[in-house]
Amino acid sequence: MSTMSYAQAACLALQEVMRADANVVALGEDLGRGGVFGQYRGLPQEFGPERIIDTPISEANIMGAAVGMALAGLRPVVEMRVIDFALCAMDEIINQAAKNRYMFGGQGRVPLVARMPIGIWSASAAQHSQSLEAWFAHMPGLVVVTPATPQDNYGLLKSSLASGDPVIYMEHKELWGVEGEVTAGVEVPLGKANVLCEGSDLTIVTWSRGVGVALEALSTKAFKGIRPEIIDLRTLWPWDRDAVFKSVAKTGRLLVVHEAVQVAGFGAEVAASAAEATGCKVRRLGSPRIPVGYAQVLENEARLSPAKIVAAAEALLKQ
Amino acid sequence: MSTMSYAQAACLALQEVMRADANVVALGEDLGRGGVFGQYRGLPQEFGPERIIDTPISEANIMGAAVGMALAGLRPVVEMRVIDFALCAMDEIINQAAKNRYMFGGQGRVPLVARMPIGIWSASAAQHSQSLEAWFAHMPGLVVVTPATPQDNYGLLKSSLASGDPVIYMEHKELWGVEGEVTAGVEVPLGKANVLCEGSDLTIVTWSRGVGVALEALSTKAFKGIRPEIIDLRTLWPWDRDAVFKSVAKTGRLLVVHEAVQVAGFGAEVAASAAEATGCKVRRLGSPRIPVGYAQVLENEARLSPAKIVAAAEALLKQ
Amino acid sequence: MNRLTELYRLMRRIRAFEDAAEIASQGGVAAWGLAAAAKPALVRGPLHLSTGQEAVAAGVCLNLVREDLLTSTHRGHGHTLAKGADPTKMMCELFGRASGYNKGKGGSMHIADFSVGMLGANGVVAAGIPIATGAAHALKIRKQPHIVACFFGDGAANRGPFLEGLNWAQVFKLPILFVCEDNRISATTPTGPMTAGEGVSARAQALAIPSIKVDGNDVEAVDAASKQLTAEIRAGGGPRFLHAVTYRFKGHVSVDPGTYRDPVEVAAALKLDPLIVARGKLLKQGISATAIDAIDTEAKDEIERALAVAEAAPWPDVASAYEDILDTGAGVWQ
Amino acid sequence: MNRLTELYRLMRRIRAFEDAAEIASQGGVAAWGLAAAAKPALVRGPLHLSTGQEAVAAGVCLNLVREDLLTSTHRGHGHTLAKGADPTKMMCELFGRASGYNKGKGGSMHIADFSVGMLGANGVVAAGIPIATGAAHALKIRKQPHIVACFFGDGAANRGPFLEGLNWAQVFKLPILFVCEDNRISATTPTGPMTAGEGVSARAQALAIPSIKVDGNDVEAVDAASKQLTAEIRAGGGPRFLHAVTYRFKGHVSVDPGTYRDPVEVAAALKLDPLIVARGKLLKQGISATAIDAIDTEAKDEIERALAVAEAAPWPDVASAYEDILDTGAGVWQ
Ligand SMILES: Cc1ncc(C[n+]2csc(CCOP(=O)(O)OP(=O)(O)O)c2C)c(N)n1
Ligand SMILES: Cc1ncc(C[n+]2csc(CCOP(=O)(O)OP(=O)(O)O)c2C)c(N)n1
Ligand SMILES: [Mg+2]
Ligand SMILES: [Mg+2]
Repeated sequence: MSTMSYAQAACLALQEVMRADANVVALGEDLGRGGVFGQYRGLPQEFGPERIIDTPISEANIMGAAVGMALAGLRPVVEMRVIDFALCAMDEIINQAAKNRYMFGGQGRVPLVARMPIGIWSASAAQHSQSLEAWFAHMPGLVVVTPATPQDNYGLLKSSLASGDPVIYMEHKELWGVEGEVTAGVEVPLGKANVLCEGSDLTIVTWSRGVGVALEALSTKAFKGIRPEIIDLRTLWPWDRDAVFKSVAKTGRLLVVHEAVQVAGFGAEVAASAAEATGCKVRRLGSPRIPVGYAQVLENEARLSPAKIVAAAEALLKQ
Repeated sequence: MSTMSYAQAACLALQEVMRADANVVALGEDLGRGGVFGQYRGLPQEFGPERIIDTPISEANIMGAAVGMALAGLRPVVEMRVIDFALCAMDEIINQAAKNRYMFGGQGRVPLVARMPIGIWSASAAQHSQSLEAWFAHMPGLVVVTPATPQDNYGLLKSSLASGDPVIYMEHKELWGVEGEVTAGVEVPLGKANVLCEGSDLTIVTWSRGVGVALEALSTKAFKGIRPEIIDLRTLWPWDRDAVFKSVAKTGRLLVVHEAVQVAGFGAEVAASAAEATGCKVRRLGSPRIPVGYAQVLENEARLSPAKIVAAAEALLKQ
Repeated sequence: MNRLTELYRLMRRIRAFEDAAEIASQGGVAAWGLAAAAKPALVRGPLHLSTGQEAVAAGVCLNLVREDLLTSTHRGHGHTLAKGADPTKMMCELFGRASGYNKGKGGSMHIADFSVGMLGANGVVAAGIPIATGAAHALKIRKQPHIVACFFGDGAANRGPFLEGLNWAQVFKLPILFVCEDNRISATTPTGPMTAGEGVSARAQALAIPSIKVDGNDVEAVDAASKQLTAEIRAGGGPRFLHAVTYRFKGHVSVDPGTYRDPVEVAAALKLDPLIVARGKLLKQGISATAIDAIDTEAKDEIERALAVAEAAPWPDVASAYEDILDTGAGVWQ
Repeated sequence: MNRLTELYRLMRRIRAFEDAAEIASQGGVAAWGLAAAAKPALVRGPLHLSTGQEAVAAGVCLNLVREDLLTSTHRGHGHTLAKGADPTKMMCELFGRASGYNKGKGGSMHIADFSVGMLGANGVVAAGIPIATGAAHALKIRKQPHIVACFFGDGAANRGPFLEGLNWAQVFKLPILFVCEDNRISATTPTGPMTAGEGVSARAQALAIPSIKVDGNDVEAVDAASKQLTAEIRAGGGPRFLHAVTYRFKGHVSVDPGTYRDPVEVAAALKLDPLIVARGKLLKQGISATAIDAIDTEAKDEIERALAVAEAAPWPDVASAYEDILDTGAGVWQ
């Protein structure tokens, strides 16, 4: 066990897998210098330009090539830099990667991991701050992963690299520098949530950056008398319905929290599923349906905060 | 009032607007021959190649050019042929069209209508059958329209062309040939649902192709003793929360029906919103999370049917 | 069998396949102003026929070996057959049967036989280009001595992935043959006026990819150029480009009457049918008309048998709709 | 004022703006291995400086009139200023203030002044190309006698929209000047090895778009080429292409130390500073050093005033976060 950052944890996972399997390669812009967030640091030195591949600025071809690589026996890790640029590669992700196995009747498999960092970070405004996990959860053929801690970024990346199907792997840009204990060798299975604290008044389901904000509310005692059970979903597809339903069976109330826009966000799926399955009371907290603004005061409107979570929890208790 | 098809109704709306406003143009592949679904028939003859513009196969540039045209004073209608190809233009739709007004602080406006037909049709399989309305509903800056009848296709297209903001206009491919009465001059406002039949046992909210299927269940008396209130949402953003909440206040139960994949579909938004606001019982009926298969038996698994709607309604009543 | 006979036989088999599929599709797709037939057609989905373009598929693919890879377009039957696929399993797929290559999940637009390196037709114009590029990149990284053939239409050359893929292939010096099957039309739109400059070859050359332009209806010309280009690629020369000019005899899809085309142009093109051209050459080489007719009959018979098998073949199970999708989380809930 | 003096003054104003913005941004973005400063920087967001590239913005834009349109890149301050924007409103935007061009909603990456035809910087590489093409298409359809200048970097020429936009512009013979600001690097990656063939000019020429390549650090050369090309465009000649080779003095963003670059290369490039080059020419023309220094001082003073105004300017209201978004459905709920 050692202390490392969320970015370093990803490097470690990838390094281990690349050492074990010569068919694992990574491709994307600026990878040769370790990636702009340091999330490939050290790997170019160890594995060289044939396996940590610097590419032309051409997201469509990066993603499409990864599909071809996967079909021809490699296990590519695709770097999209930020999810906003993955919008330049949507045909390749959706029509080509996600549907390949099904549409060709199982003749081929596309075992790729597409990393596309999400979230608000450093006043990057409308075109560099999006969180689009709901889109991919909606899409047949894709696994959707949203790690919240260094340990999970290590463990979920390893599980994703072992998936035989395309994984949309969404790191949160504000988490790169977050440090934590990481035990090498501990994989985190896809589809298993993490119950972070037990409680009786309501269940808070969140993921990615939302986890830290919810825990901050808890540790600063902002919830006052309220005792929430907090669950980190970790993967959005498959998502751990059992864990969530078990918790709401106890608390009777579900609050889903995410940084993504609330309207048609993945919180709607979790809330609707829980309401259908258990009849519990539900509430969501997500960003208003506005682009992320540049000035701090505007950006904050689209950001989660402990205060917003507590207010939503209080409202749910009165609902 | 006259009888015409859903495709002809769109032609009529566009013709009227193009006659009234020289700044309205349409652009896309094969438009010069009236569009592959006949949805521009007659217009090339009347307005010529400068206003009904045949373009190279280049969806990204078609959509991006429309943004530039809109900024420079035109009101473009963009044809994407099927929504699946709009995936080749996602950066242009999301990062450029949707965010422009906000991100530039209101300096510019992007009054374009992007037509991107959705839905299962004629054994077109995984890459030509998608319904992605939930994606656009999730995206700040976009209006989302899903007409279900010839009259609505006429009236909603006219309202969309009058919108000062980008509209994602999703016709359903299986509706092109459907005939109905159309009264010219009757515009259908954005954001107003259509209550198609009154009922007391449950509220069925649907849109696009789902409307005809629900009405078929009704007219064939498949619901037996159940009396549903059926609502066509017509536009998904803004959507008519008042109409839906008013109805569920009466029925206490909400079934949302759509052809799109159920997981993280727009049904989740409607169901979650209703559960939050009214505490009613909710249920969703959408496609399983699989790509649309080619063979009839496979395709049918992803299709709505009256029987599926009735079964879901019965399940909701027992829920 | 001499080379031209072999090329001719392959073209004839493709033609027989396309003709049979065309008939089986009548009344299928309800588009182009036509209603669907009352009785469902045997081929229900959109069918893009390569009738008239057989020389490109045959001339290129006889220069490939089984381990070479291939990506195709929406108009992919010819490439699939030429790469070595079984027409019976192809026809089963077009008929939506469980015994088709894709178990009835894909149909014509997604015809594929991964076992012979045919990585799929594609419903999205130009989408095969990045995939082919990546496959070639994998061959290079994995040090496999094979190449990729990447087919696309003239219309595809105006889409972004054309630039991105060709640039990439040249930057990484990949073993890939780009083949532009230039039938001079994109659905209902003549491609010329939509295409700036001297066309596809000039674009390839601007990326320093050597290119040859050939009469795509002359199968010997296609064969000769492919022979040269594939040899250069196999020798480590990096990507090459083949621009083959041909003509689409049918509408964009099988139910499209193609009325937007000038009948004079069509009539002239039909005279340059690659099968007529090749037959003339065979006769000149001293091959007898009877021998050629025998090839024709054999090809038709093969496809007749395929049709019969396909028509009798079983439909997919409903359960199979939920197979060939994610393992992770599968069986838990859909 | 003679032409070169005018060009020099504009370059100097851009340089002064960039230098001031750079200082104001220190400790802003936490990236490139650096932590964010304890005290928030005045410019919080990513700042892509055009320091060293001023000759391209100046040389092109002095050939434009106010009604001409312009699209820019992530590195857009120079273009914006050169198109006639007010540096105070620009600085206010970088500082995230309500009085900025975008009311604090966009920041540096979305700097724009629509009132002078500057339709925006863009956070997505190459995304301005289709927008510029469409704007030019609108000018043509609306029979307006103006043109569009479309700026992009060398890295952008490998993205699909480059092909799609240039092809489109030539197909429709649109009034547009494409300007490739070739600083030979794409973020941390040298562009050369990622670019096949002879580069951007060859690509433009393959699309039959006439192209001129110039020393992008020689503002007179840029001006002369732009003069010629814009005249041809205004005369109805269709699109033209300018390839201007220059150098990025700073890191990719203001907080990037750029350690991945060879210091020898950087040192050599700094000697070719377009301001030094132009100053030398001015002196040769007989303009006095004092006169030139006065221009420099004036430029710095202007930007000092802009900084002071920006620092004192009010923040946006929270309410404004919900403005400049859909009218339809607005006021109903978010
Ligand atoms: C990205 C995309 N845009 C549009 C279409 C619709 N479409 C199918 S085939 C076709 C024409 C393609 O022309 P070309 O590449 O020359 O191929 P051909 O049909 O002539 O073989 C079009 C526009 C598509 N499938 N994909
Ligand atoms: C589509 C896309 N991919 C990647 C990025 C990240 N990015 C920002 S600037 C840049 C380099 C661009 O190089 P170039 O076009 O030469 O412009 P320069 O920065 O040199 O001015 C990259 C890769 C982006 N903004 N958009
Ligand atoms: Mg063609
Ligand atoms: Mg550059």
